[in-house]
Amino acid sequence: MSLSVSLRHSLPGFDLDVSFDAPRGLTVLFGASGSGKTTVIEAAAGLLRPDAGRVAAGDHVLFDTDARHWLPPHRRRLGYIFQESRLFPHLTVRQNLLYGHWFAPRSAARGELDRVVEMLGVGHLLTRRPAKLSGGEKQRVAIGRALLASPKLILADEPLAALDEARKAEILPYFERLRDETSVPILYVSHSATEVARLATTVVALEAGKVARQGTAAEVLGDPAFRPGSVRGVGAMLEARVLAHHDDGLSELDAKGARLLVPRVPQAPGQGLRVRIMGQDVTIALSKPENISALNVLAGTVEEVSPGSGPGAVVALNTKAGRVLARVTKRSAAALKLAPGLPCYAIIKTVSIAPQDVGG
Amino acid sequence: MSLSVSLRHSLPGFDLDVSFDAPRGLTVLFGASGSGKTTVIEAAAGLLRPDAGRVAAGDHVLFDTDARHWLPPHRRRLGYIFQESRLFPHLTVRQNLLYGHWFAPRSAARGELDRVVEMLGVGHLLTRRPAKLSGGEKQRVAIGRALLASPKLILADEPLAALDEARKAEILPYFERLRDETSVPILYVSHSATEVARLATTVVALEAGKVARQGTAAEVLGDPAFRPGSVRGVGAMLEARVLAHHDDGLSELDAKGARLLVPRVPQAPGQGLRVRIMGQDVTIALSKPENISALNVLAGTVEEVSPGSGPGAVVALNTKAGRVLARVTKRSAAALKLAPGLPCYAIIKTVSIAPQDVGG
Amino acid sequence: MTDWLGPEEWQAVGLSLKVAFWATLGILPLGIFTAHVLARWDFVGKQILNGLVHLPLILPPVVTGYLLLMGFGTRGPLGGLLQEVGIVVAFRWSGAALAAGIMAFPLLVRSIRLSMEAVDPKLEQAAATLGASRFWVFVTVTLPLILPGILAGSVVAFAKAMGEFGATITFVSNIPGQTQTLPLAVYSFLQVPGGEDAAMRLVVVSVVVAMGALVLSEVLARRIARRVAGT
Amino acid sequence: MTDWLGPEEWQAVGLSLKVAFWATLGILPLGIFTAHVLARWDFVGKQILNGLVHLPLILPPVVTGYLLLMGFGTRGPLGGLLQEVGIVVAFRWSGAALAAGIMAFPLLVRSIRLSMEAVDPKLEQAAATLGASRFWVFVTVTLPLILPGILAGSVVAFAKAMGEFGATITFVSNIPGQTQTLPLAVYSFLQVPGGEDAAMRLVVVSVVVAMGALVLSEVLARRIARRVAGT
Amino acid sequence: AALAGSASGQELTVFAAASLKNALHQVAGEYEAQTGTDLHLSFAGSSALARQIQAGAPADVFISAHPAWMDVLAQDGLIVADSRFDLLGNRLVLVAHGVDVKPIEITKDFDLVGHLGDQRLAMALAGAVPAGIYTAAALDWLGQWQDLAPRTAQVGNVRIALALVARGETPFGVVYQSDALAEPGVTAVGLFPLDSHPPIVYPAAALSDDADAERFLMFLQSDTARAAFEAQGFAVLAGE
Ligand SMILES: Nc1ncnc2c1ncn2[C@@H]1O[C@H](COP(=O)(O)OP(=O)(O)OP(=O)(O)O)[C@@H](O)[C@H]1O
Ligand SMILES: Nc1ncnc2c1ncn2[C@@H]1O[C@H](COP(=O)(O)OP(=O)(O)OP(=O)(O)O)[C@@H](O)[C@H]1O
Ligand SMILES: [Mg+2]
Ligand SMILES: [Mg+2]
Repeated sequence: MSLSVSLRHSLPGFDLDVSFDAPRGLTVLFGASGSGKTTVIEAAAGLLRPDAGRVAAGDHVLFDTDARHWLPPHRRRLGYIFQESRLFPHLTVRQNLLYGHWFAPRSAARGELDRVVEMLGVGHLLTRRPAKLSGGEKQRVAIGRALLASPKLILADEPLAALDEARKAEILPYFERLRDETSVPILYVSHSATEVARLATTVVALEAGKVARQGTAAEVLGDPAFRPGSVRGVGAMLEARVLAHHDDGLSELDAKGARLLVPRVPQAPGQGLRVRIMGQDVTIALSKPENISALNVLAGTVEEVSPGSGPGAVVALNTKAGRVLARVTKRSAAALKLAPGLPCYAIIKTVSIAPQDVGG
Repeated sequence: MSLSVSLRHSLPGFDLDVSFDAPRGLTVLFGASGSGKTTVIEAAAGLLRPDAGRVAAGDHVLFDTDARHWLPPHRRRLGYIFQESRLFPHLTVRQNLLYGHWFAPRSAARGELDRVVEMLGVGHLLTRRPAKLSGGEKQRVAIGRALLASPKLILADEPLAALDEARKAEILPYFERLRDETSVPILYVSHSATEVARLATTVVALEAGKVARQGTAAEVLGDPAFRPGSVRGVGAMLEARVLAHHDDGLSELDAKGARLLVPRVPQAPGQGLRVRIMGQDVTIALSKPENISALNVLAGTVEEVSPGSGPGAVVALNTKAGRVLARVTKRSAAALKLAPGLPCYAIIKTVSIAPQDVGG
Repeated sequence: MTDWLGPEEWQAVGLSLKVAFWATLGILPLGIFTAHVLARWDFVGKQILNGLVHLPLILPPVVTGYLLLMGFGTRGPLGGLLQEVGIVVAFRWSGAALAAGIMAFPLLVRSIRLSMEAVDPKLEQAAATLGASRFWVFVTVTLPLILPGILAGSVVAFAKAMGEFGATITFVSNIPGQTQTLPLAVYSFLQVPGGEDAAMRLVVVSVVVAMGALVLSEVLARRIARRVAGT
Repeated sequence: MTDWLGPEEWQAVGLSLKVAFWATLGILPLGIFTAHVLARWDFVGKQILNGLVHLPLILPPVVTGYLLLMGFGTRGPLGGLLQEVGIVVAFRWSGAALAAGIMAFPLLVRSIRLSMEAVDPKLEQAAATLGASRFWVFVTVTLPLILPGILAGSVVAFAKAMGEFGATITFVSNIPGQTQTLPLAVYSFLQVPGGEDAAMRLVVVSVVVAMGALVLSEVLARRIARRVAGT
Repeated sequence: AALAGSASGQELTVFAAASLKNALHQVAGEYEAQTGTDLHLSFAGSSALARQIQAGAPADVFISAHPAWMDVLAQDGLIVADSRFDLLGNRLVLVAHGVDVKPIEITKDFDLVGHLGDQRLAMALAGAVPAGIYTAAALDWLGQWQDLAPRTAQVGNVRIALALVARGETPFGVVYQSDALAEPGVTAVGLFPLDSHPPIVYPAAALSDDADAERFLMFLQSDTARAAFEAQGFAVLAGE
């Protein structure tokens, strides 16, 4: 189900004017601190009544000020993960988790609770009250509570910020499954380029209350001008298909005919997936390198060289597998005489393709 | 001033038993969600009275249960950045920032406020109350409030978690300066390997309430067995000195005789600094590569190959510049016949050395 | 120790407990509702409602009793209405409970309202996003969080109801076994020379009873608070 | 309109205001302190203190007045002590203020205590880590955060003080210009034939005054709350 | 002793039973006009006033609604013994709801219980306030106190008892004659015989050897005062 958001709201000293349509899937709201992400989410949740606007998830219109339509929050069927957990202090973790369940018309199966508890690693905390949880534990329970409400729209405000890498790696696939296996639209605030790359169907970048950029994850991430957070986040996305899983823990992918080796992926052979290749992980060579530890070497031609304001430049390469972005120094670009049309090789280390960069 | 921590405390279902000594500088507490980081910090702050233990910053003994010594929190001269901001709702941002100032015996200069406000980018918020701030804005004010209290010990519990990359990049150098230019010990909780690498003098890794590993940042990060958060965090640290700044935005460093090119660093020529080389950014080649965009190629010999549980292996290389860790696939290690003693080249892209990996 | 008090006095003790108990219980639902209205709603005339609630505190009790008599007496408009549904309050213990309840009402409402205003609306919002309607938010979030305030308010109300004198004697007079509560008995004793001892014995009984309720409520409140605070 | 009430009645109005004002102001510091002790300290005998505070609520007002008379009368032990430092409360307006203050005390303490218990101790901890001693934490964090509760408690106390009758008439008698507050004047009128009209006029005056205080406090409380909530 | 600030004897404080308010106000006005003395009148229940006098109240004159409290003060030596006299008398009347009620002659044969039916009799607190004490005695004299006691509605004072009858909450009530006169909604249907209860007297006494107090007590027995008291329905005993 698609998500359609259009909002105007004035706060003293801050004006929000945001409008975007996103297809089925997960929409990441991206932007600096104070750019208005939470304000958008709160309006979608009905906790803030914007001056004007309309928010709809498919044909489920949450509100429309023109049509004088306003669903109260409890009729919006939401799963809202707040920026600051907001657990109910008088309820145990289990009761917190099941709170939305009480009000859901069709109840999620019992197995659902167990699965979510398992994924979040909060099984040993079920009888505790929130005051006795650590910061990350609270946040995990808050995630579970929202997911278990059988929502028709998931609103996630930096759900993973308080978690360590290992824990994030366990929870990210769950959001992927939600995105792909259900039709529930997800509006997801994140500062992390990794999460954007891995999860986003659509990226909406906010700047001071306005939409600065919007597009599919591939478009936005493939754009050399897009700097999610910092220049380090530049990276293109390739569509691929699993060919085989090898015994040494590597998976072989086919990206439009090009072969890629990546650390074992969960998808079965034949299944499609997408792989993000970070610009900084791509080395450009003019001759095919030999005796090198990097396993992936893609032949291609230079399409575009975009010098940045600093010492670097982003080079777009046209390879068989698709567009690949490489970040190199201006010095190297000059030394190698990189220019549109020049044939070259993109060297990509297998290990630099992190699990979180590979997603369904 | 050194920091000495020794704590025993039992909570229902959780036992903390932590003891470490850290030299002058910044000590990072590292560990999964629920491993006891906040508990350690709270004990140091005096908000939790541990069953037994002692915490001292230099000769400023905060408490010592054996000696029946207990300084109440307000006499500990702390700058505590809480995991959940805890701003005073009835005070404006300015009043929040200056709160500790009222009680500090020697007052920080007025200029200090302006500098911190500038660094945190909260100048336009000074007359607002916390309820009107965004999540990241709150966290920034909380950081400022702690720093402006002229503390003798800074306790920072994931201070940057809620912030975007750009904002983090602005605040990190401030912590570096605090670490290097003042003698105030800093105890800093972080989940981010980047922050560890950039800031830590000492790293203390916690696991389920126990110290799992402890050492200088170089030791811990140079240890192939250390996996901060995920295997992606593996990376060694090199000590270097600035040789020159070039016009194309690069800085030339001297690492024990080896030349390194990195994106422009703030240090003046002649000054020392440290550079973190992430394992996944190092490619190993048997012959010296030509016509390649990577600017740094260090000659060395293989010292150790540690296969991981997955498809990868961490290879420790002995180079002129010091120990470098490379992450390669087991397949490549086999193909290149990597074994201790083998001469090889470490290829390191300049751009992959991020500003946050270079620190004073 | 039973002859420490005469049978009539023991009756007064029992009656006082009954009256105070039912007065408190009776005003509780309306008190919670009123507190909710005052804390969370916004409407014209809110100040008037607020004033009405506080009236029994401001008026001399005799006046309150007198007004009750006008309203709820057998010939009073409300009394007539009640009588038609079979409830007689005039000269009955139920009338004493009514008087005590009305006198205690402002204290109950204030306590509950204060607690309610301290509940973080963000939690109520969170509940709403999870599908709870206004009513269910109230029942599952607000109500449990204000339990300490309800308890505190109830105990104050109970104590006030145990001590209420002026409105009660005016409204339902002093009928042993029906409306002669402890304070009325104490008053009677104090009116005649030499009655101080008997009065003080009764005072001791009311103090003991009310203290019991007080301590009980403190223990309960502490338990609730500890649960929520997690310490 | 000045002849709507006679000079003696106007005197009662003025006196009531004076008595209620000073009663409220006088118990405020002790009330805040007591609430703090009850909310945040832990010690043996806390329940006893708590009980003592509630005593005036439980006791029939006549008894409270009687005990005050015994203690603070010119011949009472405390009265004698006060007299030595030059303070006479017996049969003076200051005595009426004392009685009203004591009767209002439990209401004040309860309000403040409830607010205080709602203050997040985490904020107080944060203040402590920033160098604020217990005293300063209280002054700079707790106190501003409980202002609404203090206000609410003060208004209830003021209303109660305006309406106090039983303890006052028993303790300091009913002397026009000295101790005859509004409720006492109302009482006097109601004791004799034909006094009802005058009594009702006085009742109207007390209601108007108390409502004024009430509305004022609501407006103030709302302003404070809005500031803090940031809405 | 007078109130603080009055060293000159120009002020006089009188503690009087609350039911005397109207009459004494009138008398006081006259007295102040004649002598220039500033009179402070404090009206409350006799028990409260007596206790206050015991506790050192700055009163110069006490007028009680019942001899018992005056006796207590006398025992304590708090009154000037030879200044005491019975100032006023009163009668108990049976009042009925409504204006057009047949008078009843109250004799020992009068069946009040029967008249009440299943309703109550309004009266002041038996055994506590003076009117209640007298009423209980009178009903005892009728031989019906045992039966009537559970059927009474006893209130704090006579005025409220009267109000109960006036509003029809009870069909009958027993009140002072002085109160019954002024109430429009009730009819005084019968006067209790004088011997049905101890004499209702309001004793007065000076509390100090003060010439002003003496003078005021004298004034209370003057014709001016008598007229005022009688206008309120009291019988003036003094001077007869
Ligand atoms: N009051 C308590 N009673 C029982 N267990 C507690 C209590 N407070 C914390 N814990 C437990 O102690 C452990 C350590 O908590 P702590 O807050 O120190 O974790 P942390 O390392 O800071 O985690 P995070 O990164 O999630 O903030 C957790 O497992 C938590 O559940
Ligand atoms: N009640 C308010 N009054 C005035 N300004 C407000 C109010 N609430 C929020 N703001 C401002 O609106 C802007 C957007 O806030 P919002 O919470 O949406 O930011 P955000 O993008 O979620 O930031 P963060 O990443 O820091 O959470 C901020 O600049 C904030 O200061
Ligand atoms: Mg936000
Ligand atoms: Mg923590």
